[in-house]
Amino acid sequence: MSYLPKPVLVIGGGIAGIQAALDLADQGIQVYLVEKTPSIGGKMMQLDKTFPTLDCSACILTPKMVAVARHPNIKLLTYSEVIEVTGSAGNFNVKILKKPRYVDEEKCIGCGICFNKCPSKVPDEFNLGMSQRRAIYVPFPQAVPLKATIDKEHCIYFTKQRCRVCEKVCPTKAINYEQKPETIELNVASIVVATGYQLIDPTLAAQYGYGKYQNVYISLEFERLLSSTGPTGGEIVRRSDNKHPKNIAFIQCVCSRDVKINPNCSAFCCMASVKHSILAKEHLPNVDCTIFYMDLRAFGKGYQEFYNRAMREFGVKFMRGKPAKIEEEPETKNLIITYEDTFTGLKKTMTFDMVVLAVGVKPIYPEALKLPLSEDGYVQLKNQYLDPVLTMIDGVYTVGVAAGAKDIPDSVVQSGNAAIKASILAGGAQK
Amino acid sequence: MQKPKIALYWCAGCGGCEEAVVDLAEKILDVINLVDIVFWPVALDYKVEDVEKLPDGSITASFINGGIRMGEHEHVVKLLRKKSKLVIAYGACSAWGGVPGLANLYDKEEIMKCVYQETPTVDNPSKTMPQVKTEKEVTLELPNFLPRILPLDLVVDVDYYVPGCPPTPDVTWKSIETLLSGNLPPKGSTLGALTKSVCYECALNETKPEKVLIKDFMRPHKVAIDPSKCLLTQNLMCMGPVTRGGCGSLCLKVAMPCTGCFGPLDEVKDYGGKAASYFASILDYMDEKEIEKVLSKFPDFMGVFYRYTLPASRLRGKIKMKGGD
Amino acid sequence: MTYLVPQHPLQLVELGAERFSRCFNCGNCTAICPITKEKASYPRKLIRYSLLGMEDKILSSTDPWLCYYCGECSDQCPRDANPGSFMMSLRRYLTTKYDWTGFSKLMYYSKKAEVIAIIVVAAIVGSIIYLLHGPIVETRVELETFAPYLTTEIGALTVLFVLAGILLSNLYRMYRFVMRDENGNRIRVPLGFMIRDFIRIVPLHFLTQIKIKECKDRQKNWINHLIIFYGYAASFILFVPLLKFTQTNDPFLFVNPLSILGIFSTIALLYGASIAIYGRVKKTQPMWKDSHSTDWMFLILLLLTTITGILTGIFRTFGFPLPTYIMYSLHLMIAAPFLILEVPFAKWSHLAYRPFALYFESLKERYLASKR
Amino acid sequence: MSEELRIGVYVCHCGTNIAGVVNVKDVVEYAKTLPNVVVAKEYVFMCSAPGQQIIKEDIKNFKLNRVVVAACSPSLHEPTFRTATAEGGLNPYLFEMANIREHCSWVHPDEKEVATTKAKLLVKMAVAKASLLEPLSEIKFKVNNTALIIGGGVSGLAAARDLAARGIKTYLIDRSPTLGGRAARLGKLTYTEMKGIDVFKGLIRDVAGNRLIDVYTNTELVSVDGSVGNFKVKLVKNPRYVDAKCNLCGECAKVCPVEVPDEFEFGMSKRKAIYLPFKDAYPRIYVIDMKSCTRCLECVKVCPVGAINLNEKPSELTINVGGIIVAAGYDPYEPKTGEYGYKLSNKVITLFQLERLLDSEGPTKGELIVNGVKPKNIVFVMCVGSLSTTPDAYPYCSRMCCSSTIKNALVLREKYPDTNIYIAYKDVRTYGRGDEQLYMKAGENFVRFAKFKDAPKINIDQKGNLSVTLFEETLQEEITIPTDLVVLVVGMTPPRDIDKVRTTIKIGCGPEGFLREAHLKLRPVETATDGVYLAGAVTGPKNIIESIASGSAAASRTLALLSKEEVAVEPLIAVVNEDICSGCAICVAMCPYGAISLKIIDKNIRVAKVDSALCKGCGTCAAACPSGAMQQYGFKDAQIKAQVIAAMGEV
Repeated sequence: MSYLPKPVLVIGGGIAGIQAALDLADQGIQVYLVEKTPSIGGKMMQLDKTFPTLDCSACILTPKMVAVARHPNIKLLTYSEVIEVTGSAGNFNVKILKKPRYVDEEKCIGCGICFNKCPSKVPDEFNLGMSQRRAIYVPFPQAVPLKATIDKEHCIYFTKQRCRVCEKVCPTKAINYEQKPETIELNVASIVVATGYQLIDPTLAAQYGYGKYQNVYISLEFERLLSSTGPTGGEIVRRSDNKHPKNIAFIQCVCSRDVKINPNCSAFCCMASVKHSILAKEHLPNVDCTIFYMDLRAFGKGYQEFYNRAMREFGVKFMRGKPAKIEEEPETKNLIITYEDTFTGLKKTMTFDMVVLAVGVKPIYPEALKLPLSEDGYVQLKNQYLDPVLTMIDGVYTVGVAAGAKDIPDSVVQSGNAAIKASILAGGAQK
Repeated sequence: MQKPKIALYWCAGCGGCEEAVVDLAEKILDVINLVDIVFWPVALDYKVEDVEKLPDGSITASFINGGIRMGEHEHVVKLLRKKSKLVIAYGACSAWGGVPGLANLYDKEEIMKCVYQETPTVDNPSKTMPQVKTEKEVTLELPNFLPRILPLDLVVDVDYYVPGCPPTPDVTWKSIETLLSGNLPPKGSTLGALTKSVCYECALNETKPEKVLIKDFMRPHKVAIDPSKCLLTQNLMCMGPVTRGGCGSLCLKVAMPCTGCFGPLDEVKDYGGKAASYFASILDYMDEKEIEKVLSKFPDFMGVFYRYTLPASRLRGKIKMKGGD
Repeated sequence: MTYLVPQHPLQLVELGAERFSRCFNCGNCTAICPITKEKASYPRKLIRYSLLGMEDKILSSTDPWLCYYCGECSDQCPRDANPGSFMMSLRRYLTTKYDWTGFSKLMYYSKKAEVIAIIVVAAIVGSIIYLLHGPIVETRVELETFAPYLTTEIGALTVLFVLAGILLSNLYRMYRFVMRDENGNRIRVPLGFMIRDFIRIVPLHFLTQIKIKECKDRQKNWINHLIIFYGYAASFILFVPLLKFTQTNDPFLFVNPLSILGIFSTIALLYGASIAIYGRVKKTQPMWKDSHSTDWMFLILLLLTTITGILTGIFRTFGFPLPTYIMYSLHLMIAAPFLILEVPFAKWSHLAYRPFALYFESLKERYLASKR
Repeated sequence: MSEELRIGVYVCHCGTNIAGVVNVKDVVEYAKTLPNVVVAKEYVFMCSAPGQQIIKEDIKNFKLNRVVVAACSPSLHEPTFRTATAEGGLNPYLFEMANIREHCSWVHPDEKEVATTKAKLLVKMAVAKASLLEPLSEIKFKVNNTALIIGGGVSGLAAARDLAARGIKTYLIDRSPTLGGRAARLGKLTYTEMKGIDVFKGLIRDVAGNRLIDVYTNTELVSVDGSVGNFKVKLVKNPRYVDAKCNLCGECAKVCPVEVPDEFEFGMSKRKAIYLPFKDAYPRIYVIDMKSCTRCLECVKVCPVGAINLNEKPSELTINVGGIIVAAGYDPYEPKTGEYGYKLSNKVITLFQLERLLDSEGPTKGELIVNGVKPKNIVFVMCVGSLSTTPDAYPYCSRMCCSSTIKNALVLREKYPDTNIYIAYKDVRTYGRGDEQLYMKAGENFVRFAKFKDAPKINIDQKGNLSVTLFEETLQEEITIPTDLVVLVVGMTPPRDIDKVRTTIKIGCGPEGFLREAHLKLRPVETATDGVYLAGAVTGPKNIIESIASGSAAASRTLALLSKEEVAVEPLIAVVNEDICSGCAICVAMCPYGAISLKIIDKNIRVAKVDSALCKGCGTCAAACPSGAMQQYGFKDAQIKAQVIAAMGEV
């Protein structure tokens, strides 16, 4: 074989997509990596540390992100979405909509002058709305590419036809309000879907009062609280009074393992909460952490040991029982949890300063692909055993949480799996 | 043509270095033919005052052996430095402190007490201690005892070193030849020896196995040594690998492990530290307890690793100098 | 050592428990239950006992009788294991276990047996009426002549005492099952306490069923329950012990306070039974979501008894002799199986078991307190 | 050095990570005062594109010949800044990094002044070292684009299949007489109607007869030399005693007088000394187990095609490959005799034995018959050998057992609806896709779960009746379950002889012996040894799907390596000063990578020699070298000493 390989499309710029793209590119395959947000990085970028080694998440991820940007075989298409896919394995015609950033990517140097001057403040998605960004922004400082994007919905120029401050301050004249959406057409051999997940709406588990009680958090919010780049600069403080909590409850299986909301196990929340409790103890040595769980799924390498450490070394309490409800003490905004301690059979209430809900996840799929799904809401697979990443559509592979809730190492392994499958289909030339 | 003038001086040492010069045997006559010895207290009747009278820099080279222990040593070496073009630290004591340097493990008071009171053979019921100045019947002044022993280069600027305890005649001759050749090596060089370690010259080096790892520490007088096999592999703490060669591996030829009298090689700054590091590297245990067990067999850790080099090492010794160190 | 009965949970399925074996033991149900106290660990623990086959643990428990099926647990159960219906089926199961005659078991486990039992009792009553009825006066309503008071009353009271006897013996069996400690050993409480607690607990809870109110949003249910209970009690008193005054040849409607009470009580019964039937059909309340055949039998027989009674009164008042006699015969043929089968063997018995469960629980507490 | 030193110092804010604690301005001002520093600047994210741009421009504008960046850990962004330095036109190894985040701002968040002082010191040290840096160039090697896969289980097969599909010549070796590993022995799988053997057949379809895949069974690893891109591997092929002429007639096995327990059936049935490992074994050739063979020659006499040769000898072969995948699998935990009653009663079996019993091709043709009767009550005891349930048990979770147990329970309930099944568990960890539903289905099918904390006791009475006693944690009560069969759900352990393979290839392992990945999260199929990859359960417990996925992932990484013309290695390796080296050989034993050997330079004069392809730059040899002849590029004694002096002053 000595013909040139065809390109491969990777959809989703989270860790799974990044790894798949890097593997493919290293194999000499041309890769298009499409990401719908302005930067690659995905959910992993929002994490503070990763279990069970407590590696700083951004620190291990950013070199990979930089490698993507640098790799000569990877064409990065951020702020873009796949809108149409036709054709079949080996020969997919893909239409990609490149949304306008209203900033010329060639000219923007990511200096940040524009977002310091922009007058329009918007809740920051990266910090789950716990802080503010401007209408022209970079999602986070290590963004790849480090190019500003104008959020049209909140930009004063686009809503009220005045302002244009960013245009005035930009040192490289990169602002271009006239930018139009662009459609890119590609012909690719195969497609790797690494579109990841979204958290299930925590208000579906109404008994826990998320959104109603200020000091009830979801785990990703807590992750941002822990992070030194988060809205509080790494301080764990309560929404209600900006004070350090003295005790924190972590509730497992919120919106997962619940047949009425989402019957699937979300696989990583147990360990994430164990990690959170350890990190909380590191941040606030006197804080009491209690994890409410049913089965503590410490199944991966080093996970059980991590769990044991949390128990023995950090004194995290593990309470087996699914809390029935949370009520708020109106004056203190403390939270009263009612639960049964299933080891003693006693029904109890306990008061906490802060509650963190380990919310379940559901996959996101590109609509353009019309992937057949199976009963559990995840993509249906053609032959789970012999080809664990192949969807019902030949030439389309899924990886990461989009292919079933999983943790980072399993996602990375799957990415490698999909990469070689896509690579085979692309018929990469051998030297 | 006037012959070059040389001086020889003996500081704190055993006298072996002086012997070593004499050990040149008939070659010493060649030396005398080539140079004028202007100062050599052990052999010639020149006094310090004679040296003082010489013009500065008029001595071509001063060979100084022994470490600097007494105020007198300090005074004379400074004088020789002033009068000499080159100052050569001759022998291990002068270069790094030598065996007497191990006294630096104790402070001045401890040494004095030990020597004048505690040693079993001492009879000193009035517990008299030596004084720098005594004014009883006559006024007597003795050189003061420095807080610790110093290698020569910590007292005066040293141009060259001649290693050995004592330097072998071969080494001494080679260094004299080098000096007389007029083709002087860079300052700070070691004369007469090799840039490689003892192993290089050692006939037993070839008997080493592919991987040198040891399991135990043995003392030479307690084992039957196989003279045809690398001593290290017989669990004897041979300092050969860490010691400068040039001695002709004399000890090893008679199946005694190298004790390190030729001191460190050019790239090594702290002989004992390097020796300990090398020993730790080849000690073939992972278990801490096993390692402890081997280490407990060392009768005198400092004596093994820092036998000749303690005063010149990073450790220096026990005594604190004024102004910190 | 606990002896395990692996078949046990399957019996509960037959008794109407749905999906409870899905339970993954999270304790959400216990925690959400509005009437559980700190130490009362149900439904979770009972489900565990049941699934593992620890039958004696269930037999010695009074907890099933404390549940009024508000459905909170079933609503929030993450596995949708329906603990409420499980508790309901446990009550049925316990009813069959308390009953020593085997009738209860027969009816609860077999719809066929249930229907046959009704038909048999109705037929016996029918044949007795056919054989023993008085002269049939066709010109005017002569109910007293058709069904002589003494015969009817003797029959009714005989049945009443037999049934009461059986029910009491079942209650005694319940006492024997329940009064055991954790290791299954019998426990006894001094007689003085037994009497004092009986007076304190049983009449109050029997007459007011006040515990229902502890359940969530159960005000309406409690009232409906009371309507049925008092309508039933009044009708029962009026038409059994006071039959002498109520079974007359005179027009019944609005003639005396008794008749007014009778009318109100039957209307109350009609209302209560209809609400309950409607509720069960439409499944408006959690407790009505899964109805067992015996629940239907209870309600249908109650409704039919009430309707036939009312119709008898109406026919008598309007002076239709034959319809009155026929309707009255029908009324007796329905009322008899209703009483005979329901009071000691089926759903009706819960009226007795519930207050007694509280009573026994209190005795147990006393015992445990004295041990401490 | 003749050239005048011109150093540029760049201090990173890292958002607020550094600037929140360290007074960056002060540090910059201080840096300007250091010797040879011609420019010092600060920036919010030095690693970002604009940050790097500053460096590149300054190299040109200020004619810099050394670059120092004070930022985060070098493990993170050293490559980033090296590249930037190179793009600015300097040798990338003239760059030095000071870690003022992990080593400073993060550890002194509450002591701002102290942190600032420390940051200055760290910068001073970096500048001191930078002055002594020397230009280095990357070491490059040509890549041999063939691969070796060790282990013919599903992960190895998947890796071979995928590599061959991309045209890579692959050697697949297995020390047993057949491919298939452990998965081939499993019965019905969790999510499909397929069986373990079907997965094996599915994979072998692509492997058997593939001209790019050379399969060597009965073959073991002898030695591995060389390094990434160019390994020289010695193998020994043990004799099979039967050659490819074998037509599977089976006459030999009929006449063979020796019967031994069949390991494929976990000893639950017997095989002969000459045997076919299993029906669909690959290669499908009989094999003689010489350990039990009596050399009676009956088989030789009866073989119609003369395929048997009892005098076959082991043969050695050497292959050259560019990458190695270790897919050595796992061993099931083997309970000690008496542990949970194991081997005390034949009614106590392991989960793997149950899988065989339920397989229609197993020893009982798929009927669950123990002691001649069908058990009615069955108890599964989970976490045997895992989660520290017993003193001998491992601390880790074996991951696949929960759903495997539940699957088997469901298979049993479906096949024998009147059996009562109890699962004694510690934690139900059905984490995988569809597993939670499986768990619920088990509940629906009245599989009963009892939670224990301490290991259940298996009681065997005089009549041989079994019961399981455990303390049910959620009921706080001891229960005893009378049973006819106890299934011990054993965990996965590292393969017994893995240490031999591990030390031959020189890769690390964890405390329990599973091989260690280069990075647990982001490099799960790579090892610290370049060019060596890991697949399947050899890194830790995995189910079949995960094993196959990791096999493919390892193939993907291997392919990424083998697609390259040449590999470049960082030049931060050891170097020998031959003028000093006396050939004392101390370093040779120290090198964990076997990179050092002695070379003869003149008659009997020897000096150490570093194989730059093998050297990982760990520095062990430099520390051990007694004479200071061994130094490490980038970390020479002089450079480190300069840093120490900068920090502590001259001693």
